[in-house]
Amino acid sequence: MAELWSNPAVQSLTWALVKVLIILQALLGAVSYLIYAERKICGHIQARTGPNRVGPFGLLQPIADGVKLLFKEEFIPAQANKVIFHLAPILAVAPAIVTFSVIPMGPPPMFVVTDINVGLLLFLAMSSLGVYAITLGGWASNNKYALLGGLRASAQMISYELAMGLSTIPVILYAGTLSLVGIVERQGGWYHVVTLPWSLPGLGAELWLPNWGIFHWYLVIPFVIFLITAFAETNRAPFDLPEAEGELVAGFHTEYSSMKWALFFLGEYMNMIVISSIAVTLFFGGWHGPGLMFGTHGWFSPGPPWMGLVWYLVKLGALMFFFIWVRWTFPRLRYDQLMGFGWKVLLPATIVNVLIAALWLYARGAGG
Amino acid sequence: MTIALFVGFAALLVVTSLMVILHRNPVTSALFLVLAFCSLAGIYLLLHAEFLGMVQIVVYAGAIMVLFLFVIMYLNLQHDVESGVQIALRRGIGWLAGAGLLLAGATLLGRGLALGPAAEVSPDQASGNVAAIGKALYSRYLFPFELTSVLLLVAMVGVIVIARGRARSPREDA
Amino acid sequence: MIPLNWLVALSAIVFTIGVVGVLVRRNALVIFMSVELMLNAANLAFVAFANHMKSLDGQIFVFFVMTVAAAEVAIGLAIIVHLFRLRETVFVDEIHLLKG
Amino acid sequence: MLPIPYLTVLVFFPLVAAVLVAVLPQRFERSARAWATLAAAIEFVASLPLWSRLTPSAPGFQFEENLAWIPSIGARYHLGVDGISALLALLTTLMTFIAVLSAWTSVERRSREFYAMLLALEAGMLGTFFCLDLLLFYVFWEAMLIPMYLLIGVWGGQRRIYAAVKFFLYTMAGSVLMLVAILSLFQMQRQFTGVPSFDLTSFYAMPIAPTLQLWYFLAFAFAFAIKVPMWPVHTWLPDAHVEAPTAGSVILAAVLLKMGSYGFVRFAMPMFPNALAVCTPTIAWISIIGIVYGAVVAMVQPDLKKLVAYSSVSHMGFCMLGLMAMNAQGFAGSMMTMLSHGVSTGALFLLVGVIYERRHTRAIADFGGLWKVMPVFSAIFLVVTLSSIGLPGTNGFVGEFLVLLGAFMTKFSWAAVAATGVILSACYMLWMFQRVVFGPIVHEENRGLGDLTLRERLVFAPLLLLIFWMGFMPQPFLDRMQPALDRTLELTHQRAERSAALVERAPGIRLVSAPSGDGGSRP
Amino acid sequence: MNASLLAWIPGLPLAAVLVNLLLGDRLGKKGTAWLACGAVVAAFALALRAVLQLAALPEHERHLSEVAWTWMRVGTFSVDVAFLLDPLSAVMVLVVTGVGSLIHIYATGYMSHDPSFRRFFLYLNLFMFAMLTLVLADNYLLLFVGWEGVGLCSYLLIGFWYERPSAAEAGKKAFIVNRIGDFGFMLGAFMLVTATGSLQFDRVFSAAPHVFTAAGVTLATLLMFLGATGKSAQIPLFTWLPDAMEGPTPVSALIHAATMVTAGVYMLARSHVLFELAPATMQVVAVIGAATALMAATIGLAQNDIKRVLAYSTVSQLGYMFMACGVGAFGAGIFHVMTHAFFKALLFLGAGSVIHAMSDEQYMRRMGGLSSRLPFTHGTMAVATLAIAGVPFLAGFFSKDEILHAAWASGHKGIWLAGIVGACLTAFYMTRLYVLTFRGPSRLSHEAEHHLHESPPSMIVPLVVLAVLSVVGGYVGMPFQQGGNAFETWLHPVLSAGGHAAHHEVSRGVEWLLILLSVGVALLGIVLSLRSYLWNPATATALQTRFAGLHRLLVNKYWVDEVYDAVLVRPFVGISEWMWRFWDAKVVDGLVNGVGTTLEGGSAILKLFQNGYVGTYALFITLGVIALFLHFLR
Repeated sequence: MAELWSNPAVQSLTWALVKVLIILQALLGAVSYLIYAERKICGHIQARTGPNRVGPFGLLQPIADGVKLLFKEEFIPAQANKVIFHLAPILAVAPAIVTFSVIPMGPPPMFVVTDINVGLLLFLAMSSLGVYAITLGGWASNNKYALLGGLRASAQMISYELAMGLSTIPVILYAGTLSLVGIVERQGGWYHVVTLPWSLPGLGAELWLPNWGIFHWYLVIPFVIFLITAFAETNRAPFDLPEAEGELVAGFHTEYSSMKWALFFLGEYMNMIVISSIAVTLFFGGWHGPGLMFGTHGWFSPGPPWMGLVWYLVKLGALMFFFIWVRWTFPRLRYDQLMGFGWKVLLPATIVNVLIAALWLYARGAGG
Repeated sequence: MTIALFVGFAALLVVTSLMVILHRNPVTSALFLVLAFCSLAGIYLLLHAEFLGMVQIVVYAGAIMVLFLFVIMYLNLQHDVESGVQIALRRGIGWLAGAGLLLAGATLLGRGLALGPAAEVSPDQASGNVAAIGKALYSRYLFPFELTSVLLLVAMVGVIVIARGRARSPREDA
Repeated sequence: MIPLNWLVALSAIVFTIGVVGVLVRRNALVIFMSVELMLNAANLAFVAFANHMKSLDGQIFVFFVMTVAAAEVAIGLAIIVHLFRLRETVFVDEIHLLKG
Repeated sequence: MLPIPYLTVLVFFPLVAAVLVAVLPQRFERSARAWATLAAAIEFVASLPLWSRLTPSAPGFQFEENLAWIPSIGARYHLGVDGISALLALLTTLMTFIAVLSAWTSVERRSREFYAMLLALEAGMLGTFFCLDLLLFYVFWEAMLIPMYLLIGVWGGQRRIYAAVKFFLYTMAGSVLMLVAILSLFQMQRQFTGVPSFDLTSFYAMPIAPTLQLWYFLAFAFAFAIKVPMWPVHTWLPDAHVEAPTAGSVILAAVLLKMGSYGFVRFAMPMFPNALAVCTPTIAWISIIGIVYGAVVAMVQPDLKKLVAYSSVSHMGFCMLGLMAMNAQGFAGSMMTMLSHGVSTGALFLLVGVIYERRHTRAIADFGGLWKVMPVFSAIFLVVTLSSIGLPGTNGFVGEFLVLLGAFMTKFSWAAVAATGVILSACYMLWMFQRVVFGPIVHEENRGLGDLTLRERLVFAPLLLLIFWMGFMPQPFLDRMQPALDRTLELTHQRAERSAALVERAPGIRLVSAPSGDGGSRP
Repeated sequence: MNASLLAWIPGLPLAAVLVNLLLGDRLGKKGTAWLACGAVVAAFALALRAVLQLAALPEHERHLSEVAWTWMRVGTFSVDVAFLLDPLSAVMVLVVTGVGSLIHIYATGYMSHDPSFRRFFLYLNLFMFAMLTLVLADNYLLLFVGWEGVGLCSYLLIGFWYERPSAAEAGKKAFIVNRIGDFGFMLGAFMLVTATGSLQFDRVFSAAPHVFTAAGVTLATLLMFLGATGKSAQIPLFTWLPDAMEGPTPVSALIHAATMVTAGVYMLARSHVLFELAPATMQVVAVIGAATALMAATIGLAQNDIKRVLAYSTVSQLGYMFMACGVGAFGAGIFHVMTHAFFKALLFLGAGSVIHAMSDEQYMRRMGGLSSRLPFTHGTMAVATLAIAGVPFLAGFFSKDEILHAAWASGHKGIWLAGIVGACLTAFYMTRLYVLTFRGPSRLSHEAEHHLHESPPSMIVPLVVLAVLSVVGGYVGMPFQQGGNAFETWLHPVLSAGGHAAHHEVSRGVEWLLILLSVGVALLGIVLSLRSYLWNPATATALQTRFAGLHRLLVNKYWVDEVYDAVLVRPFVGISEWMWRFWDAKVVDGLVNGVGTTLEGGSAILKLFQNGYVGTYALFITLGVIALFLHFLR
């Protein structure tokens, strides 16, 4: 047993296992409470209060839902392809969890499960696998609405996946590496924005901003596009055509019940968390705290390592709120508008943006 | 450690490939193919071709197989019926040919390719794979790269023309 | 490190499975998938040798193969769909007349 | 010697005339035949210097023209004429003139193209006789086929397509073999002398190992045998003749058949003497079989033209036997047979054409008792039949006698069996003559037949004159052909020794330092 | 004394032919007649002048030769158109031109009312030209030209009345049989050329003894003899002569009695040097001559057509001539040729005038008792019959006796015996002919009776002249003159050149005995014939019934024709039919067309592989790959 432990490979393996378990539990908990949060916020947006019966302020609602779903009756449609019918929900959840393995929640080595140099690509790969869940789910449930919903969803996700991939390129250009940890480290520190003509007394004319992605002018549009595609990828808000209640009943998971349906739901929210954490990593400087610097001094405190995690969670929460907020404010897009917007507007925009970013960086690189 | 992984992935690959051609239902074969691609991506990673691994999943598993599934579902293909003597004959011959091919390949392999052990790869290469590919792609292989873009364009145009079919092909409304 | 012979053997096996798939199956789509299998077997061999020779050319070539494969699948599927529209069937041995 | 490039003019004038006749506008359709006859007449007159200005005894070839044609492979536009080819060329021009003259009434539709084809055919034939460059020879050899094919194919009888295709493919098959031989010879020649050339004289100079010669000889011999036609490969001739229009079959019989034997004399025999020595008995016996077989089969032919066709096979058998006798008499006899067969068989076909024009049938049974109705025709028919039988005093006899004499000198048995051909020819010709001309008039249609018109008599006059001239005074012809034939014979023997000498010197070794300069040769 | 006129002897008839051809009908009957006869008579005059010139020359260099132009000169071999007049050819020329002109004159009368009068004389003149060339030729090739020319003319003249299919058939038969003979002659000539290098008579004869091997000369002479049998209608190739009677009678007289048929004998006599070198051939000639004589004579007994009888008698007499040559007495042979020409021509012309009178009736059974109605014909015919029978003091007797004497002298007893028997038979059937036509009851049909009239003078004069000649002709060769008979001495320089046959002298007594014997036999024949046909006709029918089988055999001419037809002609036609239908059409053509069909078949099979199944194509690709692997494995 002793020499077993001395082997570094085994050590890193066990340490990775521990981290995975932690993340898994954290995620399950976060998702259930995210659902709860969504229902609460949606309620307040619609001037009503969300669930507050179960436990104080309804905090125990998610647990109640979970237990309810556990005991609901399993129902498999006739002539449906049983294997695929069961496979679909699993495929919804699996890719999301895998992406978490590369997301840096805090300064390495503590808060990063693993750091591979193609982290971003892994994310893109896993997001593309997400399509299967919906497609298969729709098809396997042998139901016309489900099939149509599945096909629509897969078409939508494929189209927007393209735009999402391209919108991350300016960040890569800026960061110079595909590894997420590298990108976040690149976003540390400050960068001189502009020297104002008039200097504030005692602060000097220099305006310094934190090095986050969002603050670079050429990364703003990619962030917006990334955000839009994020909505599309997770089938939320304006793009939630697949399970549009009105037309297609519950979309691809009409036939699903109890635990399988729950898995779908879990998958959806987990995707939401993943995509927003990627957004945070790429554009909001990951575990770097904010800080303002003006003139020669500013408030910036690196703080201890776990502070990075706090900053990460705060930014994540903000984005989550934004997701939920958008969901209950924007109307659903028609399918042709959806596809048209994806191909005719987003795609060209991202390409142009990549061009601008590349030119600017080249000029600055050559200049600087 | 990597050997074990490799054997695992290889076994997975072979089994899934076999299942692809053996299974009657096209959808199941498609899914097995996806699994095969993923195991292949894994092997790429083991061979330090991370970029390819990821691209493999994005392109093959993510895009191509979705197309396949899309078409299978669109055409609503049911269980393949493979009956009749003529078909059995052809299957038999097919398997025989395959065996022959394998046999020939094996003997060739056994006799010919003693290329010696793979060269020890330098650790620093880990981060550079994607960068190196990028650099090579845009320097030495720029022309082929542009060519592939033209190819894809042509393919797109082709697909659109074919898919749209003739303006009022009689069977359009069927 | 993974010995080259194994890799090439694996590639050969997968390739053969692809070939058998093409020969044996009647469904055009499955044949198409087998072709993909064959292509990937080739890619595997490429990567194996690229790794062995410590040069990137193999990998880049796999990249090109993938693009070609993608184009091919696109067109292939379009044709199959069109064919299905004309002949109501996807079985290859029922599509052997030039008429129609 | 002449100021202008005489031979080229001779060859290409009919070609030009052919084109002009062909493009005559529609309203000149009627007068096309007049123009064509004029052209043929001019051509004949133009070819007369071949007779008068030719100095037979001069060695080598006369009226020579030698221009670079395809320099890269050394193919030269090399024309020349000697005793043999001059006489044959004269025969060609004369027979074409007569054929054109005879075809005035027989051709109704597309007559302009018909005459154009005849003239083009003449150009092809003259070209073949004159050229001394193997490639050029092959070109003309093939060019000759096309007009003949069209003549048979377009203006022929019922089964003309079959006959035309058969004729074309048969000859083509043979000549393709020859082409292969020519090319490999060219290759050997280039290695041997280093200078690429298709020139005949250079091939004459190059010794070839006897074993190799055999293959070349067989290739050439096969091509020419088809053309002669020799016994086993003759079946195209009856079909071609039966289906060809009169003028076409006249030229086919009069000249095209001579191509084969001319080919033997000019190319096959001198170039591969050792192989020739080996094959002489076989070819001799084949030609003898040809003689007897041709006569025997001709005996029972119901169709006049087929009968004459088979008689051609028999006569050409004589011709080849003469060549195989390998002595002065044999060669002279063969050459005389070629000329006399050209004249007499040409006349025979014209005669058959005359009655075919009147009765539109070629079956012998449909005729009988023509003497009463067409005395002049019958008289001419009699004379031509006698010439064809080889009655002494007519041209047939001189050739046959010399051939048999030559054959006899070489081998008694050859002449003995071949001589039976003399009897057989008498049998079938006279039996045919009797059924056609003698006897009472059985069919009413024959009663009203008109005798020969002036034009038709004009056609036959020169032929009859030639028949008797060659019969009684053959010496002018013999004088002209003699030296050339002797030279060929002597060349054959001389080359035989030189090539044979190669064998002793272990053919494989390439003698770089050979003093005599002729060097070794490729094994 | 220019000898250039020799060429004009054959030249004159040729000129006549050309003039006749060119002027054509404008001449009219009279004109053509005068032209034709004039030419021949002029030729006779020229010949006579030349012969006189020849006689004037001393004995040993008695020959006039003249070269017209070189005919063929190829390598060493050369032959030219040259004419030679020596005692032998002198005799022949005189006979040919003499008898020829008489027959021409006769023919003008005989053919006077024939529509194609002009064409007849055209052929006749052409024949004269050919015969004269043959006789005056100075080498074998020119002789051969004449030889075939004569054959041609006989073909034309026999088939003169071409409307009659039998005439045309007879013409063709004559020509082909002659051609077979010529085939032999040609091969013989070739042997001469190969051996002696030339065909010129004197050069051949001088070179022959030391160049030829025994077998070679025998074969050569045998072949030439084959030619002679063809031309002179001997045993194997005689069948054409009886059928040749289809032609007009003057033709029969001229060609089939006087001139053409004797060409064979002349050729033998001319090349006696060669024949003497080959005793075996001499033996064959003698035997065949005797056999033909006997066989023809026997057939002659039973014939009822007047011209057929004469034809067979000619064949028989020719047999005698060959018998003479066979035993080495070429002189006697030629002498018999001359005498036979006279009386046989006379007989034919007589028969001709009988037929003319009886308006073309040739069947003896329907004649009889004409002696009073046709006095001149009867008279001359009687003389000729006696002459041919061998009655003493007439031409026939001398020449036949000469032959018998020579036969006996040369030790061929068997041959002599055949000769004697033949003589008796000849006498018998000639008298039978004479009796049946002139003597006995008149069996004429009524309208024949009505038209009976004596021939015009133009026919009678030649008859009379010939009668005189057939009486006087004999004395030229009368035996027991001081230097041997005149005829022998005249021919001596030519015939003595070669080694003489074993000719042992016969005592004068034996000679007289032989003469008496032959006369006796002749008289016996005449008496027997008179008895059975004139005095006691019943015996003829009795004889026929008793020897019915023999009679039928003779009437049918030993079925020789039928045998030839069955053995040679029909199988030959059968073979050629088979060769054409089966061999040419099926085998050779089959092969050629076969190539086409096999290609078609092959392509049909290959077509199966292109069946549209994508699966099969994939399979082939895989098999291809496997093959590639296997290739690399080795």
